[in-house]
Amino acid sequence: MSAATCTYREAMRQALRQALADDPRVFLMGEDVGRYGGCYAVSKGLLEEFGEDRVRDTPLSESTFTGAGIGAALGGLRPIVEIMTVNFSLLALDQILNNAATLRHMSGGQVSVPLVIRMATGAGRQLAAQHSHSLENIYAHIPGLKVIAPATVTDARHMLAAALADPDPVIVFEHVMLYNADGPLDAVESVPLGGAAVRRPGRDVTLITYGGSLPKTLTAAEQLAGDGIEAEVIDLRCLRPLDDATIMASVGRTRRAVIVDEGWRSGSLAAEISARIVEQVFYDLDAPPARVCSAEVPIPYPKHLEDAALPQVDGIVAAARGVLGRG
Amino acid sequence: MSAATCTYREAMRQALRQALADDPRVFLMGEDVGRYGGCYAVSKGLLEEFGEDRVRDTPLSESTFTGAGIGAALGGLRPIVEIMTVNFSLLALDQILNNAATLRHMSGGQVSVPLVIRMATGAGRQLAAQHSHSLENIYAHIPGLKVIAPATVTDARHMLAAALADPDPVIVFEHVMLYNADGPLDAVESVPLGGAAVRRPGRDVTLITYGGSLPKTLTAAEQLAGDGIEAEVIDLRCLRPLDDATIMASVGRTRRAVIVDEGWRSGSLAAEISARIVEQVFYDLDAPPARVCSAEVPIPYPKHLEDAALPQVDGIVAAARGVLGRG
Amino acid sequence: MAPLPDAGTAHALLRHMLRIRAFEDACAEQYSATRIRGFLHLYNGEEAIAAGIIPLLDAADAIVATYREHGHALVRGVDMGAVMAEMFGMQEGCSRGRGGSMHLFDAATRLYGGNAIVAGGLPLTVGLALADAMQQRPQVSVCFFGEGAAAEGEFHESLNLAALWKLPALFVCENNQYAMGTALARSEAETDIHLKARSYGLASAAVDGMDLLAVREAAQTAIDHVRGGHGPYLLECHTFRFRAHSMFDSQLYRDKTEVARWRARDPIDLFEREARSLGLLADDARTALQAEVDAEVAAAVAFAEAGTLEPVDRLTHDVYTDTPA
Amino acid sequence: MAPLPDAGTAHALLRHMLRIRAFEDACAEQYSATRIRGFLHLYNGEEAIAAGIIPLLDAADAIVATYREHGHALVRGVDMGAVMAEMFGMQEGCSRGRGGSMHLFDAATRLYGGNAIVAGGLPLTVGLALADAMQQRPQVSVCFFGEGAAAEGEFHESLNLAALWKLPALFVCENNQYAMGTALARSEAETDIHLKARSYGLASAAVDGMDLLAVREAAQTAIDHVRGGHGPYLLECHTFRFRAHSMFDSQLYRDKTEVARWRARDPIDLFEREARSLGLLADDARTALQAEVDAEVAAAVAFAEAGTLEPVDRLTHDVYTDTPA
Ligand SMILES: Cc1ncc(C[n+]2csc(CCOP(=O)(O)OP(=O)(O)O)c2C)c(N)n1
Ligand SMILES: Cc1ncc(C[n+]2csc(CCOP(=O)(O)OP(=O)(O)O)c2C)c(N)n1
Ligand SMILES: [Mg+2]
Ligand SMILES: [Mg+2]
Repeated sequence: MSAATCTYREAMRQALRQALADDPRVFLMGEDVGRYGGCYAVSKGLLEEFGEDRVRDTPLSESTFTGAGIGAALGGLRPIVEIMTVNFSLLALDQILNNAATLRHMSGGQVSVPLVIRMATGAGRQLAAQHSHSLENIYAHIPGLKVIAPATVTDARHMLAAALADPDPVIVFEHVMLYNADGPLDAVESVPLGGAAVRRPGRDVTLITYGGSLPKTLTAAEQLAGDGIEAEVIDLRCLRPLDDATIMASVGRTRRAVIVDEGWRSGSLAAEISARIVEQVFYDLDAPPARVCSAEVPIPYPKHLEDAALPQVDGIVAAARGVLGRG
Repeated sequence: MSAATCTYREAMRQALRQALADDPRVFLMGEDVGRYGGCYAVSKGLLEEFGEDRVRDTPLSESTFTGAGIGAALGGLRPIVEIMTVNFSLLALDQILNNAATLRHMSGGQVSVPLVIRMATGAGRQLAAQHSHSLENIYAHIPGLKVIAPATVTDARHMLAAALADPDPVIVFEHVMLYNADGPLDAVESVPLGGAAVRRPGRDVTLITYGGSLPKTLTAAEQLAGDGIEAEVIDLRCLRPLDDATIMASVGRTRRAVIVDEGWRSGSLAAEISARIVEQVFYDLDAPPARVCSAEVPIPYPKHLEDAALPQVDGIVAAARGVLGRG
Repeated sequence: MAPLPDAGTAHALLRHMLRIRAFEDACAEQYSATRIRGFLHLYNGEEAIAAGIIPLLDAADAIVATYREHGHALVRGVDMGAVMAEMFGMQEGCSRGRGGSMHLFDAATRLYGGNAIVAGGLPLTVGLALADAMQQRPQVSVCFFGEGAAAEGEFHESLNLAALWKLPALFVCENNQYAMGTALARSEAETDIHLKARSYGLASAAVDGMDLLAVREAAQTAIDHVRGGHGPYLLECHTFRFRAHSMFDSQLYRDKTEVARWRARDPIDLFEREARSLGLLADDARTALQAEVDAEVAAAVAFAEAGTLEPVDRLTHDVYTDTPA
Repeated sequence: MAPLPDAGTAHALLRHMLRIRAFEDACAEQYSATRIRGFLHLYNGEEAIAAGIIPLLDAADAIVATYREHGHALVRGVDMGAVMAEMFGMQEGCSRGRGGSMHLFDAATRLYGGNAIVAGGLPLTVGLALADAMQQRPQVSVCFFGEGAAAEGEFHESLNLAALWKLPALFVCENNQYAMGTALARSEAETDIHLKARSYGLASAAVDGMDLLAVREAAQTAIDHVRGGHGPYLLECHTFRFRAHSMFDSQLYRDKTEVARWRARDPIDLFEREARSLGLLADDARTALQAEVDAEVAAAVAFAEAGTLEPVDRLTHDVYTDTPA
């Protein structure tokens, strides 16, 4: 099925371009998405192609341009709001939680908020403690939102369209370490918004992950295979709602699970997945699900400490061996 | 030990009064804490007693007066910032996460932020979807913060002093349904900041909870006792760091756990506790830990729907019976 | 500039104000009777603002208001029974009973809430105006907010963005002098809210919010400006709430003489007097209208009382649009 | 008003600027050599602001800056070696290597960061000023921030709160015309940032930020105002960054002629010329200073190169104050 390869950034840009071309209600708005081409160069060229009306540079006002995205969605448009990174999205969290996620239910179903909010997430570029957060679980905790984390080039290319087609607010997390990653762009027309994907089949242990940790987890699975351990790798793709069926089918079979999540360990999405596994397939488990998460520290600048703070291949391998009693 | 009874509100007010009286560096700042006496009347009378310098009404500017609290702490004071409710605290979350929680580590240990932030939390007063959140897990997820949830009159009376004595930022959650609750004020001089408390001993099942769910959980334990089920009730008191030792000692003994948490279920603190239990005492468990959480909806206004959305005694009893196989 | 209203209009305007006043008083009663719960922010004293502005809007214009929005909903044409039923938590309410007093919605008249996060409605309004502008619709989006909201960062951000993009938004500051217990001078270093518009090159004005005709005139100017494509506008209306912030508070934060001074300028009385002196209103018009309005309120209460509760099994419906109905 | 500096001071001021310039150029080199990583925001072109203001402060005054703060740290007296080591991620760095370029801290000189959330430093400054005021200390807290920050809500909230409480805070807007790729006129409806002070009844001024003596004079006025108990002050300095926003960007968002126009007003050259013409500086002073400064920079790089990495087992230390050392 692989027709070609491209970078994640290029795939995302194609997705944006197509969205803008296909639907006049779609527009992109955020800091430096236009002239500058996006802080991670994702939207480069789109201003020139679609003009200032459709590709809008905003002032530094996260709360207001996000809230304006909500209002524009109420007004019949299909806004794509880019918040440069999840770190700054806290400034807009009130709007996202108290308005975007809430308006429909609170109004008795009278209004919908068809809004897409994209943001970069994660560490690995030595950007230190105010630029390296993985706060996915804060968003995955909020009813009324859908939360996705495309981890492959193909998902980057197609999940945006699925998000735009959804009538409700969708948060899109793009891990900063994926932008430069090259990968196959599968010759598909679309991908669904929800549903996890089994990225590698295996029978001995299930490794569950998403976003920027997928490549590391696949590498870990390779290494484990060298040891005769066949790990199944699940890419969650959608963090809210979670695809329990795919997870439980796998863990029910492998009887062992490791969850890899770049969020801080305490209160992480990994905890939610662990809790669900135990609630749903407890009696099938041969070992408690293990978590590989970030250390509970503000992510430091120097490479050796940043590396030490984040989930790494070694840690994933060790955790998998641990749940297999081969630690 | 019970010397007297008073309301939770009165206990908290006494705690504030003592803090202001004992340490000239302490001051209280927030919306309507002065003239109005606090939106939940907690600080009534303090302005008159301590004056405008020590009890400061702020404009509606959550981000800035919280950030000013951080700066004042850097400058040698011991601010107590009141954010009316956790619902509005999202406007200040950037300051709390990116500054209060981060400055010490990021500066290589050069500065501390001895700041206390109090906020009301929770539902039950029919205040609808923008005033009823329980977002404790968002805060409990953040390294650099300590998070407490006094649930008894005695804890309300004394945990504030412990929080102020701590050199790092402490978030204090006060559940709105507790303010009017009367309870014994134990004749103690102080209580520790950390450490869970066993509020009721029992051998059959451990019920783990905190804050506004404690009274409901104790009532459920009473009902269970009527059925011959002896439930141990743990009040977490401190949500970050969690007191694993107390939890595991209990669950290791009872072999069964139910976690009661008013937060939305997915991504809840209850998930973290479930994950820890499984990680630490998996082989002692006779059943998977169960969670009783809020329904994943913006909390609606009408009483029957609000009640249906929140953890209730019946649901706790049913969950306990469920993990005992007596569902 | 708005011409003086004709007699029919004057009648209608008085009626709007009387409806609000009677409705709010009924709400207070129903709150005491524990049929209304939660917070309840009444609009008594501020009627001339909603009544002065909203009738000047087109049906397709959009409105965003605060938790103190009963009056806006009523003037906008939301059925009084549906509003009262909402406060009773009945599914016949305008938000299906889920929102209560603070969250009145009505998609049909483009009332986008009832927003209870102070200043939270301003960005929404900017977006609604943006949607109109981008779709070349000649609409105005109006945001009502209290003077307390002017201290929030979103006030600053929203006025800047609206001005920068020349959006058709009208920002109406209902300056009732207090944010809960905090007097304006204790929360703003510069208490003339409309002057803050200069920071954004925004057109603005201040008006006596107790004087319905003055509000109406200022609003017409503002709406013409916005609809004419000249960008957003900030209109500050000086007013006063006659009751407590929410249902109960001891009001120790304000002086009885201050309250009395404002009460002496009751917007309903002021307008009635002026309209009569202008010959726009018969001497017994108010009495007749009052009877009419009281009957409407009584019917609204009856409607709410006869309301039904949303079935509990619908609790999770409409969290998402595709939730099975 | 500040008197003209004497010859010694002029010498010191030129030295400050040359140190910054040389340091920043060295950073760029070290970045290309991959010894510095992450974001790197250089201050070339803006030197006259830090050099014009910071030497006027008391040792006990506090400073909060942004991610573009190397110059501020250097002028404040943080050891150049410790700053370079910080950028190398070495534990000999002024933040133990944990912060990097964006998070320079120095408790000894009351430099409270290096804040990389745009506008995030303003509330901190308000609090630092509040602490001084409440403890009756005669200090000034100075916040440096870019003109991009003026659009954020915290700018509005912080100026209001500081003015309302008459706090001893000096807000210095380093208006370098661009926020990343966004020109001021594309982000602010009113581009005179200092005029926004009117919304808070705040004293303010704008000054040519390329003219060190003008900055110094304006800063002295501002500091005197603040230290004199007259409340906060907003000082806008018009300037320009000569390099890209962070280490690399194609700078397509700005015109080469615009860059050239500003470069022609290089603050170092301007000051050198003026000081010489005033007889404050010998003709060969700059050459001599440059050699001195180059040596200092070389030593700083050597110091950083000789630095050591913080042991990995210390990763979790100082998340909390009581973490075992
Ligand atoms: C962000 C936020 N902070 C605090 C509150 C609590 N609160 C509700 S109304 C109010 C006062 C608002 O005053 P103003 O804007 O003047 O409106 P008014 O009530 O006078 O109409 C406050 C502090 C809130 N709802 N939202
Ligand atoms: C809240 C927030 N939003 C966005 C960013 C990303 N960002 C970093 S610097 C910058 C531009 C800031 O411009 P300005 O305030 O003018 O300062 P300058 O870089 O020009 O010195 C942006 C958008 C950020 N760090 N913080
Ligand atoms: Mg008000
Ligand atoms: Mg700039």
